[in-house]
Amino acid sequence: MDQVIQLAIPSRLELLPVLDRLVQGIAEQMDFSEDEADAIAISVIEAGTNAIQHGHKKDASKTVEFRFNLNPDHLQVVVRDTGPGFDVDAVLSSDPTRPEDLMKSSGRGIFIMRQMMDRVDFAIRPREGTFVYLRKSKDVNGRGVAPA
Amino acid sequence: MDQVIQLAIPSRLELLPVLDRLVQGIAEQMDFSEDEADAIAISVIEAGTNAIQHGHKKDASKTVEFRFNLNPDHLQVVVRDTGPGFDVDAVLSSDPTRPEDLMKSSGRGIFIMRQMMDRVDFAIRPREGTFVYLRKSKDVNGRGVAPA
Amino acid sequence: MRFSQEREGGVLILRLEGQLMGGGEAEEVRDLLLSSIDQGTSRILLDMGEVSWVNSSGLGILIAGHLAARQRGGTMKLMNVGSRIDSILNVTRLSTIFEVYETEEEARRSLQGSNA
Amino acid sequence: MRFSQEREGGVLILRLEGQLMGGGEAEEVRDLLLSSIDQGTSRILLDMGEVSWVNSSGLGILIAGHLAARQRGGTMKLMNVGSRIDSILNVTRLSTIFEVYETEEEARRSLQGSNA
Ligand SMILES: Nc1ncnc2c1ncn2[C@@H]1O[C@H](COP(=O)(O)OP(=O)(O)O)[C@@H](O)[C@H]1O
Ligand SMILES: Nc1ncnc2c1ncn2[C@@H]1O[C@H](COP(=O)(O)OP(=O)(O)O)[C@@H](O)[C@H]1O
Repeated sequence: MDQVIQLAIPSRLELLPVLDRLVQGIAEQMDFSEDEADAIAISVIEAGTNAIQHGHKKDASKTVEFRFNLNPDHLQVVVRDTGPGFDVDAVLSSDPTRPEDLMKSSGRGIFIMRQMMDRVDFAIRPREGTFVYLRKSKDVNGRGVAPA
Repeated sequence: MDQVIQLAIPSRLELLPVLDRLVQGIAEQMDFSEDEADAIAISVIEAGTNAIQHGHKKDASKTVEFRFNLNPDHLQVVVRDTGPGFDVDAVLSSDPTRPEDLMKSSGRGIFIMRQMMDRVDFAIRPREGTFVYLRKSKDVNGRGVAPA
Repeated sequence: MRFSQEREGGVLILRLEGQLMGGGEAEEVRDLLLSSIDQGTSRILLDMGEVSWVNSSGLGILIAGHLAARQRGGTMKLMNVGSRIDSILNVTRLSTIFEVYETEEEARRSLQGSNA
Repeated sequence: MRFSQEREGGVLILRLEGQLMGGGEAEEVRDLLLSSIDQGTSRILLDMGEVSWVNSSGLGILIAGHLAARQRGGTMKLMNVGSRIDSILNVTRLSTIFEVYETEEEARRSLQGSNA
């Protein structure tokens, strides 16, 4: 309980760099490597982008919530919007790196999160909203960036 | 309403650098100059330090709240702890730059805030806690740092 | 996100700076790319040297530029790609699509040699 | 906040790095200063070159070191003070108390010349 940082921002894409700064600060505080910090930051930004764009349709009066659980061996981030959710299975079964999808201008956010983090889970809860759970462990093969 | 960023952190001094990062990000987003961003960041850090040290006696289970109101012409930051408050008038009437006080190892936080920000106000509210209001305007003689 | 543009020998050189993350100024980059291509400038060089960050929305902008240039028989190339952005291009396999040059000389030569 | 120490000719040179803001490692700096002085090293040079930030708690640590060194007939001096920290020292008038040197040579010379 004494290791939780919470952030709430209006649904404006312009605020993503602010989120980037905060996440980098938290990752640094937890002694993640620079590569790991980048991996975490981009994943949180992707989740935040989805919450703003898809969850809230950029309605700035709606708030996106971020909850950072700082544990000794891992960081867990929960990103919440109050939108209607989406068909998670359909998205997870698509692969934006297939040659025929490579030129699509969207559809890479969740893929990037899953490459960059150790775990990515979703929960769509009626009346509560859409929750994305991102988890990154420390040291354990410190893979901040997937091999080329 | 759609320009409010909220942050809540446990009462741990080790998290002040994370706060610094967030504040610098917000100041940058609002196009404050680097000097102004530094002035704002150090003031918010001083207010956060007081909330943690004096308000919550470093009890990490207690949460310090920061509310950033991003307005076109100014930033207002409200820092809240749930401690008992203090005698504001007594503190405001003391001046840590008097020669006889210069060597004191404490008592500079509020002075620094007042030098760095355009306005600093306090409210002690029974059952609600201690609120520090910090305000910094844009351009208007952009004084991020007082003259030597 | 800030940017500046130069034109040299039919090539548009766009120098980007900051975070290419969608929203606001990043959309201006998309508009500039598409309208320049529409007006006939289909050889484009993006200088990524000062870009600190690209997210999936930013990648979408790069892809839009790439496709539009190709449709006009031209091409869009990248140069000065830092390691952060390189890793995103690798993860998403977009590294197999974008031509990336190490130096400005090489990049210019390759574009000016082309007949687009 | 990280730090490393060197001793040369009776002078303790403490090189600080990061944010001197109280809590955790900043308190280690206070402890090191006070225990070194206690053990007789009262000529101290703080290298602030890599310090990005000092808040009022950090200033309290500097003052504690200054006072303890003086009590032992010694002195604590600063060098490589960046503009951010310089402005805090000015605002709080602590610039009138701390001796600040621009270069390491000057600072060392002034300390090694002294008889503390
Ligand atoms: N928070 C969300 N709320 C509603 N729909 C979402 C959310 N996150 C993702 N989605 C859906 O999943 C799809 C895939 O998301 P993503 O992989 O991030 O790619 P992109 O955002 O570029 O479409 C989106 O197009 C959207 O339909
Ligand atoms: N949030 C707070 N809760 C309780 N007391 C406070 C708070 N902020 C400041 N104070 C009181 O005001 C005094 C002066 O604060 P400040 O100028 O920041 O200097 P310092 O914190 O170094 O003592 C503190 O010593 C404390 O007694």
